[in-house]
Amino acid sequence: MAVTALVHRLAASAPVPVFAAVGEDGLRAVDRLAVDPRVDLVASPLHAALLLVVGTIRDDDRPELERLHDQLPHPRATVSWGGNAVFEGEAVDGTVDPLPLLSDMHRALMTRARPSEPDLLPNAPPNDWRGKGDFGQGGEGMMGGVPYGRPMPMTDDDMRDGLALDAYSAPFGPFLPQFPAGLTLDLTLQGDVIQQAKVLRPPYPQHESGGAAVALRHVARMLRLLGLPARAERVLHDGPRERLAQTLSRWGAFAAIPPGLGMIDGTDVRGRLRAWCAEAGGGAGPVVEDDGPLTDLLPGLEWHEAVLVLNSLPDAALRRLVPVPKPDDDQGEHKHEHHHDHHHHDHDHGHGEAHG
Amino acid sequence: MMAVAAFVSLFALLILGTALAAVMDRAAVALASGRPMGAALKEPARRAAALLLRQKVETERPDSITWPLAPVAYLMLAAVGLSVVPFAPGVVVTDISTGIVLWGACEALTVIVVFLHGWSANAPMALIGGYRYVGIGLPVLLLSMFVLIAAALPAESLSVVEIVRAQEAGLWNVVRQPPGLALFLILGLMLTLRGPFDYADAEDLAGGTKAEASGPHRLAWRVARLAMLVSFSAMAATAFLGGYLGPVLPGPLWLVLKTVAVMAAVIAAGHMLARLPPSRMLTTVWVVLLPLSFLVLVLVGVELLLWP
Amino acid sequence: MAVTAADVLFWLLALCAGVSGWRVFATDSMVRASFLLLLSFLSVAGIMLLLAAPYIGIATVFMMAVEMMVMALFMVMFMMNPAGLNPMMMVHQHKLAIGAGVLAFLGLTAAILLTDLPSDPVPADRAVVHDLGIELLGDSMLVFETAGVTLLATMIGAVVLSSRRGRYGDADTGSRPPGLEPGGDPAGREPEEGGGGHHHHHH
Amino acid sequence: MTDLLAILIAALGAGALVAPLLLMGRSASALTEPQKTPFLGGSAPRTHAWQRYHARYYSMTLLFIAFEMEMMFMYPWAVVFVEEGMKAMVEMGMFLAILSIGILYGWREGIFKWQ
Repeated sequence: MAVTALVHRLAASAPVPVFAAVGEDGLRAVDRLAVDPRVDLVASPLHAALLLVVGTIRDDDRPELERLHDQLPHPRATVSWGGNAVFEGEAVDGTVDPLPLLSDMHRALMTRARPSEPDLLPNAPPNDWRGKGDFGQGGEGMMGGVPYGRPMPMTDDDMRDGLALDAYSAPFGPFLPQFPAGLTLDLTLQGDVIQQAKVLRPPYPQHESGGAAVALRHVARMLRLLGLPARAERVLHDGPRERLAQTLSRWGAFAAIPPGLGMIDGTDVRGRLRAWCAEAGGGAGPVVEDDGPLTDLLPGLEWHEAVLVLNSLPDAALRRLVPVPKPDDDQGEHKHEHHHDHHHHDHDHGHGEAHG
Repeated sequence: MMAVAAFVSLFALLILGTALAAVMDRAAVALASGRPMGAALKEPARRAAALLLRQKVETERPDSITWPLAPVAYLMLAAVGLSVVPFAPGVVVTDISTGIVLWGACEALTVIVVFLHGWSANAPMALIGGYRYVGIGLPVLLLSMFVLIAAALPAESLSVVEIVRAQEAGLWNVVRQPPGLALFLILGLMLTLRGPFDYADAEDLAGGTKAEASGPHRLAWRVARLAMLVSFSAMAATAFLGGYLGPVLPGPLWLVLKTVAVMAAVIAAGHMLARLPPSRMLTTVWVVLLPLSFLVLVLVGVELLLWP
Repeated sequence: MAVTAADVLFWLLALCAGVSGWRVFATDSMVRASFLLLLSFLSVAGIMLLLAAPYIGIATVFMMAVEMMVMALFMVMFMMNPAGLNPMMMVHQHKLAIGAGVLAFLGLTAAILLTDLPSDPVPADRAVVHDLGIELLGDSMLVFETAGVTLLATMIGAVVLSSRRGRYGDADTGSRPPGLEPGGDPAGREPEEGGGGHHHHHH
Repeated sequence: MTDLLAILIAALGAGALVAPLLLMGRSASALTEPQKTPFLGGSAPRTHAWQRYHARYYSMTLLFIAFEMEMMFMYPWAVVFVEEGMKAMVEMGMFLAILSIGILYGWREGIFKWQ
């Protein structure tokens, strides 16, 4: 049909929606890709057609990468760019521009010339629930069991207003685009306020020496999080320059950040953004000497504030502030979640025992 | 006859306006970011086609009624909001005597629709987005009530048709109460989830309420957001810029031109200012913006007493 | 007697109001329950429009929209299992409830059928909002002012009761749940269980 | 009645425009369990996201409701403002005073912050 053909042709020429999973030394490449109009770097895998794996991925993160892959809607494909984690799809060397390949693959997917990649994980619910419980939905009583495959969040105390409501506890990362690449945090939230934070995996080292270009990319990332993605692109486009801070104040970037937020060493997020701006103009960047753990900084912050704090820190300082977790750390920590005190391993799907 | 003309105008403005809004949106991104402008014209259609061809994924246990309903209801509210706007003298879908109250009701229902879109996915990012949108959206509703009441004062009526008529007899409201229009634009940002008031679909939540929406569902949500922009702009053009009033050109054309101007202003405003963390914004709305809207009302009141 | 379009609309809206009102008590999700109730109110608002009461009708939509939104927030906050993932019964004491329901229905029906309701059709184009405004600034001024002050008292009362931070420190300082028996242990969750969240250790 | 009909037609017409989109996107392949996992940056959630959500602005919503009710009186007032002149102006002062006291008190108690 003519209409179908037209839709396929239009779709094939659309900007390529890419979700980037950033590994070691991958950030610079992704930031460069973000300003290319032929690519649409999306925030959620559900908005993407291509999964781009940039840089080296830790073995620990493979299950997460596989889950990410499966979250992409069909038709989908994977491209590995200068990394190790090729489970499927195509691979290009880190020195090569991946854009022609991305465009070709997207075109092929949209015209159905290339088959969509199948799931990597087994097609099984996180816990077996079908046909269990009184109503066949896997639940027991009011709050118990695993209705539709997962338990419900349980009541916990709140650190801010003492209203004990349900706490949502989950691992966030390692490929959450608004977190530093690779950082995996075990967060307990009440509403959108962080109650507890624990580092499961540190961020990937990016081995960047600093300098104006790196600082500029930091400024751009902060601007994106402050709701100014187009301005962020403009800043990158125009390149390093002086008096960047004045421009940012005109956009209200400093006024938007609460004073005193994420205070380390007498400098808050605002101060660090100002220092990034100075560095982009040839001055000195933010200095973060303190080595107190990052996890003490996050509790009590609202989500948006927490994300700003995380992205205001230089790569090296961030890695210093993140205590390296001991291997058996995962096991003993979730005692308070008495309803599912076994640890969810990423591989073993379908075991539904041990639920109260 | 007039009724048919009104319905045709409504759907024509809604459909064509949405298409234009999509193009303007891309053009604004290009302009603000320094990308080449050339692609802006075709890109919306291409992006839409690409979304149409992708699969619609659902989460493990969503609310499967309210989730797909949210984008549909959003678009319906845009149409109902537009139904009180007169396209020319006598050409209006409904000249209800409480037009601005109906518009306010559409705003309130929009907050609910966005909340439902975030709630229904049963996913953490979407949930946070939906909830914090409600926190900001509700007080912004009060702002719009005040500025619309101020716009209705000279007309001695809550009917939108009467508000236009009063502007024909006297001054356009933008001259009488310029801060009112500025405050009303804030409502536009809130209703269409844009820039500094985009608490629902923000970047820091990986797309917020739309984080779990894929394929055609995401397209429907995008279309509804743009349609709401058209509806809001037509309302702002009518309440503050005289609607279909204007010399030489025919009335409906004036309305379209003014609507496009307001659309451009809202889109530009979305790229203008940084977004505050929700807690800070909540205080700003109640302590700064709301008292400002009081002032607008007092200003218009005093003005009407002195120069009736 | 011919069936008019208004009759058809009335019955459709009445049906929608009734059915969505019933579904409020038949759904497991607090959010769905809140917004089904809203749907019921929207239908009633439609009927008010049919009755040439545009202000009350649209104001009902407006008010109920924001109120049901806030109600949904609080329902989700304070009800266990707010999304109804495990099915539950929203009604209790069935026999009593059915009896009371039937009785109320019969009583109201009787009242409607037996009352000699006055018939005073209002022309659809009557300026009701204007009349209401004159009334509020005229004879009913005192009622209206009293309502204003009452609402101010409501605002302050709501803030006093719900806000934790205040001028004189936290509202819940030293508070503990009342005992099940006089002088007994606090009711509700056991302290050990509630404090379990603090067992985390820093590294 | 014409008002109601017109509103309903506008709403249903607009709904019909976008509703077909929601029937699309199913054909390609069936949904699988890993696809349905909510997005957390690759990690799997432990529990459902639906919870007794701690909306941090709950005190504000209570003030908001009372505020909103007060404002419903303002619509009829706006219609007769010009006609009643000074009397309505004084009335407005009363309105705004009540609302301002509400805001000031709420501000002092810190309800416009995330609790």
